[in-house]
Amino acid sequence: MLTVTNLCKHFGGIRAVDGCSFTAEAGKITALIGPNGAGKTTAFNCISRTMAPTSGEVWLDGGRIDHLRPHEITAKGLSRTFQISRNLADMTVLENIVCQAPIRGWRGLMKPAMPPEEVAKAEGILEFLGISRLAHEDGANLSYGQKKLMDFAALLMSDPKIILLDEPAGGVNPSLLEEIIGHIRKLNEAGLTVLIVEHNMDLIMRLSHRVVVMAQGQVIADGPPEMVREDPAVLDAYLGGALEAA
Amino acid sequence: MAHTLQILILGLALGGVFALMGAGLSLVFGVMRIVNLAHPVMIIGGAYVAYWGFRLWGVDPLVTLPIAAVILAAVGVILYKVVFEKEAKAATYSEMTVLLTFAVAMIIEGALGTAFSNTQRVTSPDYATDAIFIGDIFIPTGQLYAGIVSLVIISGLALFLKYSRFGYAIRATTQNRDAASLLGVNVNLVSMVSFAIGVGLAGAAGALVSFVFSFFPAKHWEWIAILMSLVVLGGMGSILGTVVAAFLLSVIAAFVGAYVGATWSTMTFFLALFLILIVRPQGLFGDKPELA
Amino acid sequence: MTRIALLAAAAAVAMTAGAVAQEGPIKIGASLPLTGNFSIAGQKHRQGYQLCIDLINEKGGINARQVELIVSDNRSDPATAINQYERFINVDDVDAVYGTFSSRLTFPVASILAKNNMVHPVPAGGALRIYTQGHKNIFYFQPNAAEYAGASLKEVIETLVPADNRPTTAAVVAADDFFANAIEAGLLGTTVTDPADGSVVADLSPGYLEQVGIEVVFNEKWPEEGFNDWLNLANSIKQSGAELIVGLTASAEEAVQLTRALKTVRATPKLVYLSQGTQAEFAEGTGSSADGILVHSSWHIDAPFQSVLVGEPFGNPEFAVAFKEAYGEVPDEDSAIPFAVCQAIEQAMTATGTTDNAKLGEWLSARTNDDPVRTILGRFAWDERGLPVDKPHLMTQWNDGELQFVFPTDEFKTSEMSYPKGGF
Amino acid sequence: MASMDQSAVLEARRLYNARLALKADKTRAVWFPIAVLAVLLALPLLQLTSSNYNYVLHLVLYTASYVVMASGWNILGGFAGYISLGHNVFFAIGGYFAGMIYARYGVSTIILAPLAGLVAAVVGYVIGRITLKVRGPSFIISSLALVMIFRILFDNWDFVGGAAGVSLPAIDLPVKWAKVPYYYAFVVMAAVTVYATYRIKHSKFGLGLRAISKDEIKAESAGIDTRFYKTLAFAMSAFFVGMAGAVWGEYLTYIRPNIFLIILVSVNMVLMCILGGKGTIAGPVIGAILIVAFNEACVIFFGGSEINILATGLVMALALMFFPLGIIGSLARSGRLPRILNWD
Amino acid sequence: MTELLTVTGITAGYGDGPAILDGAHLTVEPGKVHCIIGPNGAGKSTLLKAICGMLKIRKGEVRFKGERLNGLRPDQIYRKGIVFVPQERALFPKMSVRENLRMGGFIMDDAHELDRRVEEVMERFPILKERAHQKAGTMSGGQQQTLAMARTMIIKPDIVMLDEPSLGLAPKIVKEMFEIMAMMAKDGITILLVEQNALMGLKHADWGVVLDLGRTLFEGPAAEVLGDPRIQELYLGGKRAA
Repeated sequence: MLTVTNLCKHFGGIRAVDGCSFTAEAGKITALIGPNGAGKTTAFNCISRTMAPTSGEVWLDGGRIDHLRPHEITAKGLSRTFQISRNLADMTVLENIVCQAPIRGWRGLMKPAMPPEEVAKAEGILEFLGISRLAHEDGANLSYGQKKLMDFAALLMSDPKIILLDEPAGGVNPSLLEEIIGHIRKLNEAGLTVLIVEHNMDLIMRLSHRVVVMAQGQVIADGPPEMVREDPAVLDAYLGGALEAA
Repeated sequence: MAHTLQILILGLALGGVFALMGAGLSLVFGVMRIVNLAHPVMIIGGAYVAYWGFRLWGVDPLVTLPIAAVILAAVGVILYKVVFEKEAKAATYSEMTVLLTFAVAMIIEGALGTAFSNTQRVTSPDYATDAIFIGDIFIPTGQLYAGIVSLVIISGLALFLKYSRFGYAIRATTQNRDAASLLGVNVNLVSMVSFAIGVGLAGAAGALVSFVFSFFPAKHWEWIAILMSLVVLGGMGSILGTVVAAFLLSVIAAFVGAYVGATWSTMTFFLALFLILIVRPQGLFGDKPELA
Repeated sequence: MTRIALLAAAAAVAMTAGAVAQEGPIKIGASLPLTGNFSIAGQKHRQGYQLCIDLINEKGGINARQVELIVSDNRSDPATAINQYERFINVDDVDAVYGTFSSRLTFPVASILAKNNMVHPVPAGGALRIYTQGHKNIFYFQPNAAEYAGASLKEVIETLVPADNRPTTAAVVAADDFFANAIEAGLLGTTVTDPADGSVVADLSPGYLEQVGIEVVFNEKWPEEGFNDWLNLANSIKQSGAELIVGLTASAEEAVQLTRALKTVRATPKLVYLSQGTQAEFAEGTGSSADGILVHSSWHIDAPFQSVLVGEPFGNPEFAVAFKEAYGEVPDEDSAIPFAVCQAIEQAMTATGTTDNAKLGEWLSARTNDDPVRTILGRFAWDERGLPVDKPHLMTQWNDGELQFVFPTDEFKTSEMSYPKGGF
Repeated sequence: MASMDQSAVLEARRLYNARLALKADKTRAVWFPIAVLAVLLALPLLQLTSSNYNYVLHLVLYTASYVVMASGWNILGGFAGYISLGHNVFFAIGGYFAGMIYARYGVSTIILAPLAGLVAAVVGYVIGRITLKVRGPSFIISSLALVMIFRILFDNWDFVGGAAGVSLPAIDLPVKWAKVPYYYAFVVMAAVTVYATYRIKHSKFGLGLRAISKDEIKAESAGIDTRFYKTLAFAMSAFFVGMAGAVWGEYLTYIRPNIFLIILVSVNMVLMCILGGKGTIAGPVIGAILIVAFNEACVIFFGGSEINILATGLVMALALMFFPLGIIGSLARSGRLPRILNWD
Repeated sequence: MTELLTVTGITAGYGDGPAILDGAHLTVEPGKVHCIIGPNGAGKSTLLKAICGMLKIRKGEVRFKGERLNGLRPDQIYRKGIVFVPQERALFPKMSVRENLRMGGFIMDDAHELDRRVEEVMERFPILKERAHQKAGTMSGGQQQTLAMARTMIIKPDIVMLDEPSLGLAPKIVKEMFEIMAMMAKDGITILLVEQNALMGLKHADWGVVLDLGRTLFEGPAAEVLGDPRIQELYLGGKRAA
């Protein structure tokens, strides 16, 4: 579904991503892990084109997308969240979400901002995530965790085929984490492809079908979670010994 | 050939003055992220101090320079206390301060105009209209002195920023305001003092301007974009960059003025400003913009 | 929006009030650039107008009515100037208006005043195009139009400069300003066109300089705002080796800058002519470098013009005295011209016994050189365009810190013109 | 998508939202702006009386011209959050385009206005493509540079009379009625502009602009073509400002660079929006009325002088410091916005 | 028992916004590691910011060694010996590692002493010595966090407050962070830790504090907090964690 080949991103002399290749299979949850500075988020940014890659290719559904602009990529069915939740202040949760509804052509542009069918759909999503009581709240007033959920909701509004989640568990307390894990799983079961960057090994081990490990901008291991966690290179570079803490 | 050399000298001569005019602007932007559109009108304020000193008591503008700097620095302190201290926490801080300094510029212009009328002024110490001739080539002494004084002041400032403890605090505040505060730096004081220094530099520059250009309160509009071009080309906040940009653009403008036409020489600054913002927003010496 | 309604109501009240107070003072409005680029000239214009009105009131007013001058500041902005004349006419209900300063403000004001059938006396606004638009009742109060100003320079060179030592080359530098451009057009002999439709307003070829056999070796223009590169310009002038330097500056300040720069580069022309520089500020800013510089003028303090104020003789020297008394300064032409404007309107009102602008206009248009308006600028009579007939410029020269009167030589006692200028 | 078929719940939600929407509609007094417009359209009838109301018409017209410009500016500055201090460039482009055609061919600028707006919009689109790459203070500065550049260009363009400009023939109507065509032109343009900004704000496009003003990266990854949106917003706001410029030139009977390209014109646009409420519909209107009234008061009380500039600066500073959201914005936030001013 | 720092019933929030902290209590005893846990939005970070002076305290008071801290600026509080390491780590990206460390001792008047301590700290953290001249902004997240924590030791403070030192770090680095923390505790520095990974945080702490809805719900020995089934259910991710 999503294939990344030989992706490179250099900042001046620093090679943040240095020839990284991996695939996220359709209908599966793929996790991208690695030590800090391994280039995971940079790779993420290059895939969603928030940053321009220095070289390399990104293919989605057989089409090349590394030359597209972010909104075009979103229109092709790839949506992402941000490590630090980005939401639009002074706009209600509903507006925040409807904002992400796809728009077609000039006529779409001048359509009413909040058409009933889209509002209904957004409410359906909020219902699904169990936060419909927040619909008319200002996006800025949400708590950290609620913002993460709102990010999710907005993501779903664009009818994505694949979603990229950047540290969905970062800074999230354990009970909310359980909730998020549940949502991701449910969405995946409904057929959504997921690519995830995360440090929480617990979440990774429980959710992902496949784990890609990055270090120093390159992929050092790629395989099912059980296999990766035994890989000595991974243990050394990333986990720092046996997996007991999580 | 001699002609070309002469134009080069004239360009450099103007550059020295522009350097000091832009230095304070750059410092204030660096430390406080304030694009101080009122900087040029403050320069004019400094020029008035020099003018009245010269007119009433015949004091040389170079002697009034420190007084102008101190008076303007005091204005800076007041302005900081009244206007900018509160704004530091606003979400749209940088845009807000641009508009606010714009308003301040209008207020100061109005006040200066009410007090001194919009008559053009200039101080005329003897050296202002003299020149050192080397064969056919001349170096205007007014600009020469102004340039030397300007470079001395800027070097002093650079040394202060690099080696003094307060300069250390200023650099820390520039890079990470919260962090500096959490490590025992009184960032409000640092901001206030550096704002005062910046405005004080405007005062000092004003004393030089008083005999190099003629001035009147409304003249500052003409300088805003010129000074901005120096600061932006130099990389916002880099004083060294501002100095280099001042010399570079003044020389280019001098050549444009001589070979293309005098009406086009100021265009150099505006076009440079525009192009740099678009092509290399971080300027010559600025860092790359933060990553997304 | 309710604000508008309130304003409307207030304005309506103001207007009815104006209508009732018919027998109050004669109200005259003048919008002047008291701030902005033209502020110096604007301030002096106000002094000239005000002095004249005060003297009139001292002498019992016009037709036994006191005169009230309403001045407002247009910030050198055309839109504001128009707005303010509209206000004078419609809200303040003035009986007459005085013109504003500079061509660029006069241009739009002329249309508005013509539309409202007001007499438009122009103290400063010399561009030919203002007078070729077909406005009635517009009267210019300076010697001829700007385009013809250079004729005086030509005559000076022909009559006062020894034929064997005349300058043969000239550098002409000018501000990108209406007035300066117009004089330049006359000197260089350009065809003046109206950019509105490309039509020819006047063909001035071959130009006054060419007529006296002077070749233009350097010609440059600088922008009206934001120009700092005077030394570069002065250096280019010097490098051109021109013997005559013509500096058509838009203001006294630019004249100061140019003169200082010429001094710095040690230019040594035979003759220097500036379009501005009779003002005290010029002397203050340039000091002894001003010596020998020719400046044209509409007025001079020593010109023994005889004029009339409220039916009594009032000479130019008396004006200088009265001005000095009122403001503590020696007047210059920027105050004298508006004073003359005020005199002319007063004479028209006195002669016609009314403030009806149509009648005033008729009376002014009917003036001839034998039966002129008599002002401290001398006699005035106008052609059908509104330009004065037979009115050459005065040429003055700075010598030893004093502005001396050197041309025309036939009318009054003049000082000897110093020549050549040499260094600054 | 999963669990999207809970139709009963959704139906209930829909009803609830319809109720909310209805409530929002009720708090809006549509009749008020329409009534104001009607009064303004009838105002020239005053000229049928024996007095002359030219100055009143002038003030309304002047205010309306600024409503057009400030509302136009609002599309870019208020909705998309890009503060431009250089919008008078489009004022000049509109003025020159229509003015020159009027001068050469006698076609009324009132007819030409939409075309002039279009020209301004095209130029705006091109400039926007370049300058909208930067934001925040850099954008503001670039807009200042733009004014300077255009000023020099127009000053040196001989075809349009250079710095001296071009004087235009005055309309051939008696004094009492000479203002009326321009009066209607500006009032109608103001009404159209206000309505257009209303429509924009409530469209997908407007929602996208709001998203851009809050977080551009987020907006882009939400599928909004930010570059296109911003440039389009830039072009649209240039369109309205250009239209105002077109008619303004003929009204003044004079076009000249320093009528259009002085900083005070764009400052006024910005100030009106900020004072009234950036990003609101009624804000620029209220701002324009207040600033024009304020200037008028300055002329009356101070006779107009440097104090004017001081006072304008002071108003701007105070507005920024104490009402950063503007009058409409601040009232709306505290829930005290009178119904008649809720045009959003 | 002698308290080093006491927080009594403080209310605080951002700007004019709603109160995030609504009567929170806290007692800090010298030499111990305190861990504050609670759900997102409970006010944990806000509490640390209020203590260090970054936020205005609306009600209640903070006392340090008996002295009232309310209304002091962050720089004044730093001089008292309370150091705060925020989530963003508070580094100077364009300064070198050494300069960053020196900034830690900005308040020290004795330059030689400062140099000595910088050397001392660099001896203890070889990675920092190795990269003494590297710009802080170019280091990896883990190295930055190490630098931020090491820097606190320059002035030998009484209290170090750490806001989620493990955030965004790889498991291996997280372990290192807790090791550094233990080292600091051994030096006698009192630690106040906010940790989202409550289980791990409590394991390394002596004292646990549960904060929710801006209030202190529970304070007690860390083991006790860990063992409490209600707390497990609510804040530690339920049965799984147990």
